[in-house]
Amino acid sequence: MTDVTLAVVLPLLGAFLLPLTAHRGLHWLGMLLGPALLALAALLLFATWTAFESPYAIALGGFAPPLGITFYVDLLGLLFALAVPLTSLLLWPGGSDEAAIRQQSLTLLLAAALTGMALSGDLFNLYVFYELAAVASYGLAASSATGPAFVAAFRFLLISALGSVVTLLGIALIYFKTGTLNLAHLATLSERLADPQGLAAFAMLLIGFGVKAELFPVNAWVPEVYAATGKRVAALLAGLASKLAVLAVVRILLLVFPHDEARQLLLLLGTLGVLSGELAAWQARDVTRMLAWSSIGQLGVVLVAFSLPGKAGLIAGVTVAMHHLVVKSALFLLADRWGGAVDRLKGAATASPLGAALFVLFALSLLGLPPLPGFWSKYLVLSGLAEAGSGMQHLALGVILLGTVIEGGYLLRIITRLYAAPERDIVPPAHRFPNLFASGLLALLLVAGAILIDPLWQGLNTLAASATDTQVYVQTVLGGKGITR
Amino acid sequence: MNWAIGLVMFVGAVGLSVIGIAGMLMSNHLFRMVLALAVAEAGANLLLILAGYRWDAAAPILLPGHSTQAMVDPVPQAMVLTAIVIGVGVQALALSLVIRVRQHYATLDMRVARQRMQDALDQAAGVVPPRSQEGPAGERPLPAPTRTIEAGGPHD
Amino acid sequence: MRNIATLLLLGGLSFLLLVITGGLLFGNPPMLIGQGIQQAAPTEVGAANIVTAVVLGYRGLDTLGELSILFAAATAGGLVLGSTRGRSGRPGGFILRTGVDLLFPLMLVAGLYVVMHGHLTPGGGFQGGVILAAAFFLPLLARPQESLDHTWLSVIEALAGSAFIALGLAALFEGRAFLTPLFDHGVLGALVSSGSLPLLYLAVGLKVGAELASLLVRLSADDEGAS
Amino acid sequence: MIGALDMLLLAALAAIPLSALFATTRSGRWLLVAAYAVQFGLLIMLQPATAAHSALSFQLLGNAVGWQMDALGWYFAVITIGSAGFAAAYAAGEWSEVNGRLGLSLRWLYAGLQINVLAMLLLLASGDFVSLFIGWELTSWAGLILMLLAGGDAIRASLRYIVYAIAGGMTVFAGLVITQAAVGSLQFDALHAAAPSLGTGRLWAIALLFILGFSVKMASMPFHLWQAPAYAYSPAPGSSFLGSISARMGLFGIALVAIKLIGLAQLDRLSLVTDLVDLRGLLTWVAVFTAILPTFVAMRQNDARLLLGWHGVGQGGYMLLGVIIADRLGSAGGLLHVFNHATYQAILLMAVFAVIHRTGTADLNRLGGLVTRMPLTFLAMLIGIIGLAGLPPMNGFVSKWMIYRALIVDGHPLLFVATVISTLGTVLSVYKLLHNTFLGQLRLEHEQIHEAPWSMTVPMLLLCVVVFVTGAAPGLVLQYVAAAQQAIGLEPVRYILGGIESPTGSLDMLWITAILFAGFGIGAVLFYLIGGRSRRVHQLDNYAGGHFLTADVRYQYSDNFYAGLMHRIRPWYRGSFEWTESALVSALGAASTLARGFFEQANPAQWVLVGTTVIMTWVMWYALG
Amino acid sequence: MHWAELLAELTLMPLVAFIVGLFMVLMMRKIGARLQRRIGPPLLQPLYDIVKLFGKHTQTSHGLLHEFGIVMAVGGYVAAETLLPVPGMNGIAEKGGMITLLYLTMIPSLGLALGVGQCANPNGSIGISRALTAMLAYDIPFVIVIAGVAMHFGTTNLVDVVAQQQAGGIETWGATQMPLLALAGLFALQGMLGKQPFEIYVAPAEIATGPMVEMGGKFLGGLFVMQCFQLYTASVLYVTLFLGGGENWVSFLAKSFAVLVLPISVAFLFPRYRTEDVLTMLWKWPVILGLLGLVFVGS
Repeated sequence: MTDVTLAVVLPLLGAFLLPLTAHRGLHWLGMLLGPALLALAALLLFATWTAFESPYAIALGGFAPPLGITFYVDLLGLLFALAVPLTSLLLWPGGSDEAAIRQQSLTLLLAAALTGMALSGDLFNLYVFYELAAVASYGLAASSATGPAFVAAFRFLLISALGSVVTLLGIALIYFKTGTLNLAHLATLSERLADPQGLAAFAMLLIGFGVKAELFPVNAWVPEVYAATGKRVAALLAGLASKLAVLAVVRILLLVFPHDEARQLLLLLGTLGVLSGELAAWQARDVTRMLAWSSIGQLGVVLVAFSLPGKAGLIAGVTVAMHHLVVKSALFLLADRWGGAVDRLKGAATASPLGAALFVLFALSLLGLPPLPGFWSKYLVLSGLAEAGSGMQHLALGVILLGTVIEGGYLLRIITRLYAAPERDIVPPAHRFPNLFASGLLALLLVAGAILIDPLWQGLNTLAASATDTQVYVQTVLGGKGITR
Repeated sequence: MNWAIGLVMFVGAVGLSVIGIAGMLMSNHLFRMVLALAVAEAGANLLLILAGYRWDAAAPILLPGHSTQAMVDPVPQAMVLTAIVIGVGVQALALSLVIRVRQHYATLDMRVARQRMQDALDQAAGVVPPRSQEGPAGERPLPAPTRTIEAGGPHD
Repeated sequence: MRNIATLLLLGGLSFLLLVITGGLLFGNPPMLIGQGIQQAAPTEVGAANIVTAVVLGYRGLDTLGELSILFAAATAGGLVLGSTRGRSGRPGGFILRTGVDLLFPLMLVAGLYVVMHGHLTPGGGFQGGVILAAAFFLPLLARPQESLDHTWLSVIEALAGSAFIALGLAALFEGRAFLTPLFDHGVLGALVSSGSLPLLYLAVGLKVGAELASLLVRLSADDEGAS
Repeated sequence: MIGALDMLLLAALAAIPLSALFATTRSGRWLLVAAYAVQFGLLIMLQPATAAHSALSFQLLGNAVGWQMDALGWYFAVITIGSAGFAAAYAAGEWSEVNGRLGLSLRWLYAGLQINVLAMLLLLASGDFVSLFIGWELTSWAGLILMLLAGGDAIRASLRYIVYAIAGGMTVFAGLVITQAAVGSLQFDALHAAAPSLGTGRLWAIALLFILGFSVKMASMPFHLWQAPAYAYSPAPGSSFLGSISARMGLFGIALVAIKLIGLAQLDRLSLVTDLVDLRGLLTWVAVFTAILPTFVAMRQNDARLLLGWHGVGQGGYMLLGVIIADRLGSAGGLLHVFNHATYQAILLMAVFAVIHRTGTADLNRLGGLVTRMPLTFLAMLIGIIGLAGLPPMNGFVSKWMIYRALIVDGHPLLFVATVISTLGTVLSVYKLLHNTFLGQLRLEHEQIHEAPWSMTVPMLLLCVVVFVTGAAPGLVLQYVAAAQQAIGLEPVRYILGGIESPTGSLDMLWITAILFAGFGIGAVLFYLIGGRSRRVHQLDNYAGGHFLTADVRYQYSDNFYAGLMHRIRPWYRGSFEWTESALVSALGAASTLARGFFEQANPAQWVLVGTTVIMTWVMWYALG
Repeated sequence: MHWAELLAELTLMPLVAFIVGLFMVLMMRKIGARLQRRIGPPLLQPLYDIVKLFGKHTQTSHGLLHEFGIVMAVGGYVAAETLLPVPGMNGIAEKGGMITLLYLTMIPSLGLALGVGQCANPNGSIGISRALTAMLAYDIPFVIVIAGVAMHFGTTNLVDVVAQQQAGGIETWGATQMPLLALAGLFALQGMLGKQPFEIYVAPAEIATGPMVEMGGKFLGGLFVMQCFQLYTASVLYVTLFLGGGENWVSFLAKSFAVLVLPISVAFLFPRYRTEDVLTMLWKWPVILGLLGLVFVGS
C-alpha cells in the first residue's frame, strides 16, 4: 500500500465523508479524520521519497500510457507533493461546526488537487486538478463569510474562470495540433508546437494556470482575497497553492515547450510581477495587503528562476519556491492578529515577543540576509541570471535587486513598529497558540535549512538532473520501463 | 467547401468565446457576468469538440457490425463532458456568491460592490482610505441608485 | 473609455484567435490517442460507447476530479449560503402540482435509464444525474413549503462519491492500478457488460443528482429568503 | 584544528550571550569590557604579517567558503575591537545605570555592540566573496540594532539607513554574481587572476558595482544622506562605535576588491570614451566632494551629534581619496586616517554624550560655558577637535599631511586645494562645536553641573593619550599600515617613528611636537613670568559694551554662528541631494500608486484579456519577426 | 646637526622675529602717519607699548583658558618662526615644510579663539566668528599659491625652495617664474595680515565688537607680540616662496620690509569690506589668478 495515488485519493475520500460527521454526533471523528488522512498521505509520500530509486510512472486504470492518464513520480513531483499535506496539516482550519467542517472538506479537496497537480502527467488531468484546486479556493476565500470576502471571492472566481476558458482554448489548440494529452507523448511531439500556434497555446496555458500562480497580469485578485479571508487560508493560497500552479507551468514548459521564446515569456512576466508587486506593496498600509503584494513579487522571482534554462534554473526555482512557501505561510500566520494598519502594531513586541522575533526572522530571510536560506535562494536565482547573461536577464537581475530594496523598506517599517513603544497603551493582541506553534515549526525548518543548505543543494542537484532530462521522462512513460502495472 | 465549414465552425467557437469575454468585461452586472462566463465556456468547449471532428465519421459508439467504420475522436468529447460539468459547478458557486453579495451590499453592480468591499477592508484594517472624500475629478462617486437599495433589504 | 479599450482588445483577440485557428487543420485530427483508444477500447474496457470508455476508463481520474469539483462547488456553496432556512412561498397552482406529480416518476425512470445505459448509448451518469436532480427539484417548485431532506442528500452525496473511490481502491487492493476496471467485460453491447463501468456511472449519477439537487435547493432557498 | 583566528571569532561569538546576560549589572559590564580586552589580546596574538586562516571552511553550493585574516583585515580589526572596548568601558559605569533607568535596554545595547564586532570581524576575515557578502550583510543589519535602540527620531533615521544599506548590499550582490559569471568562481584568487584578461565591459561592471555598493556604507557622495542621523541618534556607546569604525567597512571593501583583487593596473584600464576621465579620476573627485560638502553641511548643524556625524561622512572622503590615489604615501595616509579618525571621533562623540549625560541636551543653542563645569570633558573635546581639524600635533594632522603630500607629488593641485578647503571648513565647524558647548555664557540651569563620572572621562582621556602619542610618534601605527599596504599589493610607506622619510619633504612629528611645545613654553614664560598679576573674575561676571550682562539673560552668540559666511554661501546649500532623495521617494510612491491602480481595477478580469491579447500579439510578432 | 645648535635656533629665531616684527609694526605706523601727513611714532614706540601693557595692574582674567589662549597664540607663532628659513638658520626648518607651516599658523588663531571664547562676551564671539571666516577666505587663495609653488619646485621643503631660487638668481625666483601666483599671494597676504580692506574681524574702530574686546593689560600685550610675529611670518613666508629667500641678512631684511610696504600702503588707502564681501573678494580675483597660475605651472 505505498501507491502514491493514495496521497491524492485519501484526502478526496476524506472530503466526501467529512460532511457525514456533522450529523451523526461523530464530531470526534470529524476532528480526527482530516488530519489523520493528511498525515497518512504525508507518511505515504515520505515513504515513497525514502524508497525512491528512479523515476517511474503509474498508469491509472491500467491503460498503457499515451492512452490513459499517468502519474509521473520523480523527486521534483514528490517534493512538491510532500509539501502539500504537510503544509495543509500545519494550516489546518480546525473547528467542528458545520461551516468549519465544510472548510475542512474544502481544505482536503485542495490538498488532493494540489497533490494531483504535483504528480499528474497528463495535460487535461492537470487542468482538472487545477480547476478542483480553484473551486476549493473560491470556497475557502469566501469562508470568512463577510461581505468583503464574498465580493473578493466572486472577483477571484471571475478572473480564474476566465483564465480557465483561456486555458481550455489553449488545450484545444494543443490537441488540434498533436492529438494527444499525455505530457511524455507531447514531449516527443514538441516540434509540432514550435510555431506561433504552439507558442500561443503556451501563452494561453500560462495565463490560465498563472491566475493561481499569481502571474503578473492576472493577479489582481491577490490583495483583496488575502485581506478579506482568514489568514490561514491566505497562507494556504499564497504559500502552497501558488507553488503547485507554478509547478504545473514548469512541467509543461520543460516537457512540451522547451523553446527559448516560452522561457523569455516567463522571464518577462516574472520580472513585471516582481516590479508591480513590490511597488504596490511599498505604499500598502496594512500588513495583510503588504504581504499579499509582496507575495506577488516573490512569485515573480520564482517564475524568473524557473525561466532560466537547464538544471540551474530548476534548482533556483525549487529553492525560491520552497523558501517562499515556508516564509510566506509563516508570515501570514503571524499576521493573523496583526493584519491591520501598520501603525497599529506599535508595541506588539512587548505583548508577543516570540511572535515578533519570528516575524523578524522570516522577514530577514525573505530579504536574503545570509546565512538564512533566503539568501541562498536569491543567490541561485541571481547567479543563474548573471550566467545566462542576456540583456533581458540582466534587467531581471536589476529588478529583483531593486525589489529587494523596496521590500526591505516596507518590511522594516513593520519591524520598527513592532518594537516601538506602544501608543496610548493599546497593545496589539498576542498570537493564538496554534499560529505561534505552526510558525515556530516553520522557523525551525528555516533554521535547519540554513544549516543544512549544502546537503539540500546536493539533493536538489540530483532532483534537477532527472527533472530536466526530458528523455528520461519520455522513456519512463512511453518506453514502458518504469511503469507500474 | 470543407474549408468554409471549418471557418464557420472556428468563427463560431472564437466568436462565442470573445462574446462571452466581452460580456464579462463590459458588463458591470454581476449576474450578467456569470451568464457571459457560461457563453465563453461554451465557445471554448466548442473549440475542444472541433478538435476531435473528422469528416465523414460516425459517433464513437460501437454498434455490432459497424466496427470498421471511421469514428470521430472520443477523447475531446470526454473532455468537453468534464469541462461542462466543471463549468456548471463554477457557475453555481458564482451564483451563490452573487446572492450573498447582493444581501450584503444591496447591489449587483460590480463597481459599487468593489468600492464597498475596499472601504470595508480599509476600515477593518484601520487604514484611512487613500482618496479624499470629494473624490478625484472625473470619477466623482455618484449616489448609489436608490432602486437597488429598496430591493435589497433582507427583510421581506 | 474603458469600454473602447476593451473593445479594441477584444477585436485584437478575435483577430489573433482567428489567425491562429485559421491555420489549424479542421476535420483531419491527428487522433494519436483517439485512434489507439478506438482500437483498444472494445477489448480493454468493453463498453460500446467509447466516450464512456474514455470517461470512466482511460480518463477515469478526470471524472473523479470532476465529481470532486462538483462536490467542492456544492460544499463551497453551502459554506457561502450557510444552512438552509425554512422555506416560504405560496404553493404552485393545480396544473403545476399535477404536472409535477405526473412528471416525477417519468423523470426518475428516464434519469435512471440514462444512467444505466451510459456505457452503451449516449448519456451516462452526468446526464442522468442532472435529470434526477431535476426530478427531485420539480416538486419543490410546486410545493415550496416542503423541503428535501438535506441529511439524506448529503448521505447519498458522500456515499456515492466514496463508492466511486472504493471501486477504484478495490482495484488497488487487488494489486492493480487505481480505477482499473474490475470484473469481466461481458458481451459488447449488453446491458450487463464492460465490468465495473455501470457501477461507476451509477455512483456518478447519484452523486451528481444529489449535489445538483442540494445546490438548487440552496440557491432557491436563499434567493427567496433574500427577496 | 582550531587556529588563533577561530579562537578570536569564537570569543566574539561567546561574548554575545554573555553580553545579554551580564549587561544589567555594573560589575557585569566591566566583565564585558574585560571580554573585549580578551578579544583584543587574541587579535594581537594573530601574526599580522601573514594571513591567518580559519579552520572553519566548507563547501556551500559549490563554492569553497572560508575565512582568513591578512594584515589589512587585522588593521581594521584592531580599530574595531578597540572602539568597541572603549565604548563599552565608557558606558559601563554610571551611564548605563542612568540610561537603563530611563528605559534603554542594556542587554540589547551590549549584545548589539558585540554582534556588531562579530559581524565586522567576519567581514574583515572573509576569505572569498561568499564570506565577504555574509560579513557585509551581517554588518549592515547588525548596525541597525544599535541604531534602533534609541527610538524616536532614531527609527526614521534607521529606516532610511536600512534602505540605503540594502541598496548597497544588493549592489554588492549584483557584483558578486556578475563576478561569478565572468570568472567562474567566487574565490578571491580567481578574480585576481582573471582580472587582466577580462573585457573592459565586464571589468567596468564588476568594479563599479562593488565600489558603488561599498560606497553606500562609506556614505560617499551621492549616498551620504543617511549616515549622520543614523549614527548620531544611536545611544552613546553605539554612536561612538558606529561613528568610529562602522562606515570604514566600506573602505575595507574597496581596498580589498578594487585595489587588491582587481588591481590598479586593471582599474586604470577603465576610462570613459575619451581617456580624459577614468574611474579612478572620477572616484578621486567623488572623494573630494565627499570631504567638502558634508563638512559644510556639518557647519550648519545645531545638534552636536549631527555635527559630528556629518564630519564622519566628510572624513570618509579623505580616506577614500588616499586609498584611491593608491601611491605609497597617499594610501598610507588614507589607511592611517582610518585609525586616527576612529580615535578622535570616539573622543568627540563621547565628550558630546558626556555633556548630554549631564545636561540632557545636545542642542548647540542650549549649551555654553561648560568649560569650568566639565574641564576634563572640555580637554578631551579640545584634543579631539584639534585631531579632527587636522592641526598639529594630534594624529589627524599626520594622515592628512600624507594625503596632501601625495596629492602634490602626484600632481593633483586642484584636489589638494579642495581637500584643504574641507579642512578649513572643519576648523570653523569644530570651533563652533567647542564654543557653543564649552565656551561663552554658562546657562544658569547648568551652574550646578559636575564633571562626568570617571567611568566616562577615563576612556576619553585614555583615547586622548592615544591621539597625542600616535600624533607625536605616528610610526607606531604606520608599521601596521605598511603591512596592510603590502597585503593589498601596494608599495609600503617608508616610515620612521616620527613620521615619513621622503626626499621631497619629510615629516617628523617628534620635532614638530617638540618645537610646538617649546613655543608654548616660551609663550607661557612670556605671559606668566612677565607682567602683573591678573584678577580672576567669576564666570558669570560679564559685560558687553560697558553694560553688565546678567546671568539670567541669554546673550550667548550661538545661533547662525558664522552669519557672515552663511550670508555668502547660503545660496549654495541647494539641498539638491535631499531634493533628489525625496523626489525619488515621491517617484516611488507614484509608481506604487500606479501599481496599486493596476490591482484595484473595477473588473479584475480585465487583465486576463489584456494579458492574453498582448502576449499573443507578442507571440505573433515574434513569429513574424 | 648638533642639538645645541638647534636649541640656539629655537631661541634665537623667535627673538629675531620679534625684533624684526617690532620694526615692521613701526614701519606700518610710520607709513600710515606719512600718508596722513603726520610724523608718526618714535623708533621704540612699539616696544614701549608692549612694555606698558605688560606693566598694567588692572587686568581681568576670565579663567585659565583665557590665559592659555594667549599662550597658544604666541607659542604657536614662536613655533612657526622656527620653521621659516632665515639666512644661516634653517636646521629646524628642514623638519617642517610648507604644509606643516600652513597648519601651524592656524594654531594661534585657534588659541585666540579659545581665549576669547572663554570670556563669554558675545561681541568677542562675533569677532572670532568673523576671524575664522576671514581665515577661510584668505586661506583658499593662499593654498592655491602653496600648491602652485610646491608643484613648481617639486618639493614642500622650504629650505629646498629657497635653495632652488637662489641657485639661478632672479630668473628663478618664484615671482618671475610664477607672476600670477605671486600676485594672488599678495592678496592672500593682505587678508592674512588682517589689514584693510579685510580688517572687519579686528574691528579696531568699534572696540566693542572684536576679538580684543576682553583683552587688557598683558593679554593685549600678548596680542601685540603676536602681531609682530604675524607681520614677520607673513612677509618672510612671501619672501621665501617668491623672492628667493635671504641670501644674507641684509637682502633678507630688505626684501621682508619691502614686501610689507605694498599691503600697508593699501591698507591705509582703502575702506573696509563687510564679512561677506571679504569672502566674495578673496574667493574671486585671487582664486582666478591662482588657478590661472596653476595652469601655467602645470603646463
